[in-house]
Amino acid sequence: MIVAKKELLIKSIALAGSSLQLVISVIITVLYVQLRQTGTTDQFLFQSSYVWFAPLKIYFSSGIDGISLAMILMTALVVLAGVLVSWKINKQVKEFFFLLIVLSLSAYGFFITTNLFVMFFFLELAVIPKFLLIGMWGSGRKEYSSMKLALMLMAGSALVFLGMIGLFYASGMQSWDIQDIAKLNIPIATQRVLYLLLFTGFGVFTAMFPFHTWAPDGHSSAPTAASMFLAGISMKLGAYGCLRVATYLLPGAAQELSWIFIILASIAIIYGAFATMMQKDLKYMNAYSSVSHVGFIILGIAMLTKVAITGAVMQMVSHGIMTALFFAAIGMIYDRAHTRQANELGGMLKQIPFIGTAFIISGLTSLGLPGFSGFVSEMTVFVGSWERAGIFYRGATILAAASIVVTAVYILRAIGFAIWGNITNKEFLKLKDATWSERTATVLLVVGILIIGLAPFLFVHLINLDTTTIYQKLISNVLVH
Amino acid sequence: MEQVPLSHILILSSALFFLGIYGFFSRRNMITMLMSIELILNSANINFIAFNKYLFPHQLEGVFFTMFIIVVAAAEVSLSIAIIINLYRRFNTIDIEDTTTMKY
Amino acid sequence: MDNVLLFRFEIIIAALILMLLVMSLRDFNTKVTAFLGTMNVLLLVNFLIGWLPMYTGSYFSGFFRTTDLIVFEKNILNLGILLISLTSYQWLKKSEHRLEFYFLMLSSIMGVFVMLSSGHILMLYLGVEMSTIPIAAMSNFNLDEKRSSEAGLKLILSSAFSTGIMLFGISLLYGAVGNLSFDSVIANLHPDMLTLFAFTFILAGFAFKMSIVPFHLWTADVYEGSPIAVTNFLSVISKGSVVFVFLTILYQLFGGLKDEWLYAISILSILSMTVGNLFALRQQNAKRFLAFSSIAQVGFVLVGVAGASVMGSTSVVYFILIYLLSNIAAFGVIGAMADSTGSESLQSFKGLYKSNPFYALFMVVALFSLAGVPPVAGFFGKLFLLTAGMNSKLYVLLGFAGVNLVLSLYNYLRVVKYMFIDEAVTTVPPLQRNRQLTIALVTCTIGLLIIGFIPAIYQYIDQICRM
Amino acid sequence: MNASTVIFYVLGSLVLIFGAMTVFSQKIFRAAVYLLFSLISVAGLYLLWDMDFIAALQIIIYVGGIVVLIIFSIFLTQRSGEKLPPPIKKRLVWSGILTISGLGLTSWIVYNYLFSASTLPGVEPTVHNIGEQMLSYSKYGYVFPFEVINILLLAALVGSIVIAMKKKEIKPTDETTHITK
Amino acid sequence: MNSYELSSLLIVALPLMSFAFLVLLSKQLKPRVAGIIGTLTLATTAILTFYVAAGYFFGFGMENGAYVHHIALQFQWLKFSDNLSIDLGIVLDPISVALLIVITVVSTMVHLYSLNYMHGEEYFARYYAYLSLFTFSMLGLVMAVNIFQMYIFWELVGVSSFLLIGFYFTKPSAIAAAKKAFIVTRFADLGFLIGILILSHGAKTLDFFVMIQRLTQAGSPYLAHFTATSFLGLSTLSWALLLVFAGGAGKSAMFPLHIWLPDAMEGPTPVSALIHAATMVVAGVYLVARLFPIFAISAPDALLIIAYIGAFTALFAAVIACTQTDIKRVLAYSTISQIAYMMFALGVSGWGEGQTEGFTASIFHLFTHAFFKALLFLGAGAIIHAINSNEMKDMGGLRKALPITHITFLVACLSISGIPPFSGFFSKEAILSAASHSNMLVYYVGLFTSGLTAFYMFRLYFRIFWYKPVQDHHNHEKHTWAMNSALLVLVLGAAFAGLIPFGSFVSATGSPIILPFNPSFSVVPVSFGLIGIFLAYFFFSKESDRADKTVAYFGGFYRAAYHKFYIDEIYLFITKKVIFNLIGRPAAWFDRTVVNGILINGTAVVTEAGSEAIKPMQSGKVQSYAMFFLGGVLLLVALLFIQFM
Repeated sequence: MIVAKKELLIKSIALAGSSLQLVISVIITVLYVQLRQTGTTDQFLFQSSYVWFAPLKIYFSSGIDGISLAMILMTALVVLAGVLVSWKINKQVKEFFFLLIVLSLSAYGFFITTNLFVMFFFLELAVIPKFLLIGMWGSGRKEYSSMKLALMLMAGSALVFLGMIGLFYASGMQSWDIQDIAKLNIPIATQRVLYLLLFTGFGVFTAMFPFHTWAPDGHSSAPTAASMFLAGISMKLGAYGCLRVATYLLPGAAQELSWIFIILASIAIIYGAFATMMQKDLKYMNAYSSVSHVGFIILGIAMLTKVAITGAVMQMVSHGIMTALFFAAIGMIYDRAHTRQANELGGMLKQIPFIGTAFIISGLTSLGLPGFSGFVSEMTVFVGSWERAGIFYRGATILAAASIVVTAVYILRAIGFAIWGNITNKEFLKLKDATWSERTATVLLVVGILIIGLAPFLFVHLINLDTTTIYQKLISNVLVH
Repeated sequence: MEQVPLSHILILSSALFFLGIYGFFSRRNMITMLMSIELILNSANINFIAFNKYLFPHQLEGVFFTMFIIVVAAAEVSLSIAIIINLYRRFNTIDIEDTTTMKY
Repeated sequence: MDNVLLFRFEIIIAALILMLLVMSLRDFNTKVTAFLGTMNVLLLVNFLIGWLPMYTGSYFSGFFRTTDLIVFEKNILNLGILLISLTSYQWLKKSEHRLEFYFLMLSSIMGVFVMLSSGHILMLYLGVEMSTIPIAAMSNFNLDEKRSSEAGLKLILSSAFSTGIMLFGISLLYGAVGNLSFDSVIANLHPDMLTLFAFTFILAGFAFKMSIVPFHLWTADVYEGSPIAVTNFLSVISKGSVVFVFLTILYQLFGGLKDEWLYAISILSILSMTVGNLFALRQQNAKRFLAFSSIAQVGFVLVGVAGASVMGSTSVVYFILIYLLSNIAAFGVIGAMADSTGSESLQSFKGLYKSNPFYALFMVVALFSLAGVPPVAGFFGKLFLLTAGMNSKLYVLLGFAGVNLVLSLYNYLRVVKYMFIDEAVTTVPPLQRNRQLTIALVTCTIGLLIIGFIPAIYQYIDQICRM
Repeated sequence: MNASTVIFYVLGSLVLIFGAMTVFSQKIFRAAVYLLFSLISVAGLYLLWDMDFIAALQIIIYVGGIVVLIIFSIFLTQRSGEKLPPPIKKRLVWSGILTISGLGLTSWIVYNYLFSASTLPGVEPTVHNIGEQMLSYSKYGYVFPFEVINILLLAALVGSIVIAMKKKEIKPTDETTHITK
Repeated sequence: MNSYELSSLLIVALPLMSFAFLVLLSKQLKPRVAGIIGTLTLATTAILTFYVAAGYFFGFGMENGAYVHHIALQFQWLKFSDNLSIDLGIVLDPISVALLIVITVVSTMVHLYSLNYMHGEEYFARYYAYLSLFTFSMLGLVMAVNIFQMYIFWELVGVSSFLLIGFYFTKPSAIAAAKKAFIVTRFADLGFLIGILILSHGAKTLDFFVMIQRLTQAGSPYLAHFTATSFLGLSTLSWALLLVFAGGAGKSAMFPLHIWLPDAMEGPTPVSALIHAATMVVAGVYLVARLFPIFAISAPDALLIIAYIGAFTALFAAVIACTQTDIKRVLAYSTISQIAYMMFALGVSGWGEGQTEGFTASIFHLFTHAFFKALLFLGAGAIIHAINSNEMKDMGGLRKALPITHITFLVACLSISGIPPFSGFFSKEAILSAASHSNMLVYYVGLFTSGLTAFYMFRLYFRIFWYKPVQDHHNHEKHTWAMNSALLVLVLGAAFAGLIPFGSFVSATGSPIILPFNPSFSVVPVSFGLIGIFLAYFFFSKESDRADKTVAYFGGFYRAAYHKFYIDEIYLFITKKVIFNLIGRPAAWFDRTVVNGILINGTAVVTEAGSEAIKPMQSGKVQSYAMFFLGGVLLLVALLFIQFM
């Protein structure tokens, strides 16, 4: 009884904390928008800087622009939903929520800082909680999955760090700050190496082909909240890094070498979609579909047009929320039915209509239904990619666009098998529909999806200045040989 | 006075050095391994003395170094022998090939 | 008076040694608790006195010198012996030779201080010998154990061999430069064949002490066989001090050969990291595991060393401080486990978090620090090493360092997995706790958690390294 | 070729021959005796170079101390005259390769190296000079290492006693007086 | 914002609000209340539509003697770049207003009809929600000002269709049909999307009217590179338009993308009436009509292709319709065939003076078809409701049992067969006349198809209402007031909509034209229709073996047609066998085996092997250690020397 009370207390604290995060994020957003409306044109607002390791020029400097703000909002939303979805956790509650909070802190830190070292600090900070979350609360081949995830992410972060040191040296060991490095003219030979290092390293976090294999295994073993986190936020850390660090700071190399990542992204999109089609396990399915969907992000970033970059950012946020909802729905089903095999399920919509509907909504978002966020972001990526003339870029775009058909196939198959249909298993007749916490989480995420899906202009408005800045940097790049 | 070329002395010491090393590599008895180490140390001593005598007679660096080496060698040998005796009590052998309970 | 202050560390240690001799006459050490308590208090006092303001300079015709950096290094090591003394409380209580243990440990640390403060290669040699010979005796301290005597033998024979080789190198260096005081060596050093030859032999001698691959092979066996307290001392004090000396040797003494040794050091670094990690992969014995882990850690240290800059030495000193805390904590937990369960196997850690959450948390912090995972201090230590290493533009080295970061993470996560994820094979009983061990572990853990967030420490090291 | 060179070559060959016999002898006691001869020959070399003090030290410590200790330990652990187990073949091959290549490399280097001699006036390595320097702490004074080595010896002694003696009691000797500072 | 604009906004907004309301309160509302709310909303919408239509056609729509488009509302929804943005808005022009009428009227009737038809269903409120969603999407599609807006609503229409087809979501066949419908149309939409991308890049706009203007004006800079031949003899513009048309073909079930429509009959019958007969399936026609100036002026070759595809589909579907036994499937193929009529009518139309009658005829047919086809479906629904079966063999002699259904069904059949004076006659007449003016091949195909149409429709009619009476039917038009009133309203449209002088309202250029009405031309088509009716009478008015004998005579051809020419099987082969086995499975296998197995797990294996390989190093033997030591030193020396030299 005492234990139970204590658990409730912990959960309540976690809930209060994550709600507070959301509230603060919203307040910051409001302040940010107000400042922008008054005509502030600094690249980053709310800048602050604290000395950390002065001899190494490491400062805890933070600053928020539209892109990071969008990320923060997304993070806050997913974290809150994650806490709500995990309400029923009863094993090592304190540790679970502690790790969740560490994860969310690392994500916030990563998004708000402008110092590369600090950024890296937070990037790595997120690795181990994931390992433990999967290992301690996971299911299935959790040991293998968690280890693989941790190692692959670590490998990615090693590449990232090497690239970041390179940037630090490129600045003459003067600064790790994004704003300072952005002013440099780094020789193109250096840029090439660093770009490949950084993009690949962050790419591992983003589950970029062929470094994506941590994702399916990791997700399938992870507890629901961890899956939401992994796909929703963690992958976005990588994507954000690809954009903010690899592309923005190394425009010359980006122009020369982004074709590599366009190829990888196109492969990921199409191949991920086809691989998804063959999955029976719903979590595997969503994990592979995430591989395919983050392919759009990579594609958008690598296409280097303003619209494509805007689309990529939108897709980051959209995919973050959407996939969190998807995993939440799958997790809720799994908690009840104790299986995630699509062919073993069936009739969920009849028995647990709320969860079934949540699943359908996330599915429809995933396949890019207008009105939901997936559509606007994907279309923006397509339109942006199409701006790059040339048969190669056009081909990649068409290939990427073709995936929407495959996406429809696997999403509808999943819905058809698992959600629609008749109840095949007598046990399922006892299933209870979502609890209040799960309902709240679902509603929150759906609202997030709908806001972007129905009013994308708000979103574009938020990040417009920043994508312009990035784009300007890309086109104004002077090559130093 | 005609002197022996320095290089000959050095080759002598080198030969002694590698003789000691060979002994250390090949003797299975721990005490003979200790003996080989004495040879190695002596080769270094010869070098020190020879250099001091032939090249740098203005100071006694080599001489002092040799002295200290000899003293330290004594300490080392005494401890080694203590350890070997203790080991003999435990293993009942002082064959180096037999004392490999820990490996890999 | 100035001179006395100059020798402060050495004098205190000598006084302690003397005091121990007197104590042994009075059989004071039979009152176990009081004796150990006194020793711990004295070591604490010793550590605190180290922080008093300090004169720097050289004395004894340059045989002895001291700088702020050396003082700081000695302070770190003093902290180390204090913590080791605390963590080995349980073992010392049972051991018959606790007084001799302290006696030899203090002798060894005396040798370490001599080595650190040396201004002449003779002192370097004496310091190395003096710090090693007592450890060889100490590693044989579990007199009834086969493994322990084997460890002692392996250490004394290997170290005698390595000393022999180093001496031969020193003798040749003497022939090349004529005088072995540091100033003279630095002044007369020319990169020629003989000098390089001699340098390599000397390098090997120190590499042996630091257990750099391929001179490391004694490490695992000796670590495994020795009593845990001694292993701890070996891995932390002995290794850490030689790393400090190594900086002096490479950066100052043989600074003129930088172009030559850079390449060699990076190869040694790659070998150490890789071999250490690959061996750690297969270990089931906790001490052996940490032995190979420490080999890999030295490989990382060499990355920083290869940076060949002020940042290099700063990051190395900083890293050793962190490494010291991490290893002492890890060995402290392993010691507690061994005391309670009698097993040093990593398997016995399975399910530790459920039965002994505090020990598991101490251990996990230590392991994360070794693995370089934020927010634990090891993260900063390792990354600063890499950052410093970039200075020499040895990209291959950095690449290998990156690979080994991953490999080492696997090794440490394996243990974390045992503790947190796996179910216990046999339930670990709640471990005995004693105040001393808890104090030590808490100190280490707090240190590891906050060092990264107290930039002043790094800044101070940076400042004294620049001088 | 004068007498001293002849003596040098004779002594040098003795050193090597006895050294080799130490290393190759199949009987351990004999090996110890050969070592004794080899060390004495080295002392002879020192005498040849007028290093009387060092030669004396060599004889006293090595011959009188170390070799005697070794012979004692042989008695304690081995029956004299017993043949040693034959070395392992594979290891012999590798040791041969390593030592011969090492010797070749070293000889080549020292043979080709042009040593630069000091032109300063020499100091006689007399007992007086050595003693004076040993206890001086001005320039070229070796009092510090001298004191350090006391602690080293003490530590080695204590260690040896703890390990070799079965009982835990140690009776400290008078050497304690040396460590005051 | 004047009252017309407000009304047009309400037209779109009301169904959306109804949808939101019903979705959120689906549990709380009583089913009947939900149905009534839905129906009333739609009725209001219909009334508003008539108000707006009256206002447009007789008031503000006409400028300088021509109808112009009137943007009632437009706002930027998603800005891509300075010239590309998705605008949402409402456009009123002749075709959109015409479609508004069709959609709201038919939808209202379907809502009304469903009150009876769906009575007692478990998810009644949800059904109405979906219907409202569909209506909203369809209205949004029709009023789109921006090609991307159309795409958005296009997708929404698709998904509402998906949801409605899968309304009986526990039935495997319904699930399969819903999936099929969505996926096939999605595949087509891919073409649409790429077409949009190409067009947007060429015209630097996504706005329909700006785009039309830029791509039709002679000498427009946007046209310069766009009309150059690029691939397979067609210009980039033609390719873009054909890709856009592919999207339309998907929705409008043109061959070979028609396969989803017959299966879509798994949905509730009123849904079929609304979506798969009257409204959604004509979206393709509407799309082509919307872009018609570009087609006609800048890419006539694309238009020709459309004409041929339309003509072929018309014939093809009609042939299949003659063989089907499920009455809803017959109607479905008939729908395909009729939409193909509209499509080729657009295809044979041109731009110049006097050549645009095809356009008007097409929209005219769309208009009339909506009424009679909805009527047919709803009639079929009434029959199914009564006897609980779709199969012809369970029917016969239902004249007495279902009098209202019988009469209305007959009117609709006459109308679709092109028998004067019913509405179908006028629109079909106009199409054939247009075809005969421009493309005789298409004309003959159309003519023959109209005969076939009469045949299979009356086959249906006779088989249901005459033939041998079945004994056992359950719901003799009980509780069917709503169904009957819906039928009666629609029959008015089916009978009299043809009398509207359509040409004076809807034309390609906006200026009214007069559709030629020439009795001498009508003789041939009408006689084809009569022959068809006679043949049907001959075979099916009474129970006989005439039909079977004839079938036996046709043999293989009949079987092929009965099996829909095996198109489904081909698709099944391609998707299940080729795509799954040749792409999906290998991709999944590659991922598990190569990427994960070799690349990732392989690393682990190699590492372990490396660990194993260096194991002998740590042999536990001091001498071996020392040898490594010396070896290391010597190698290091060698290395340093190499470095030094």
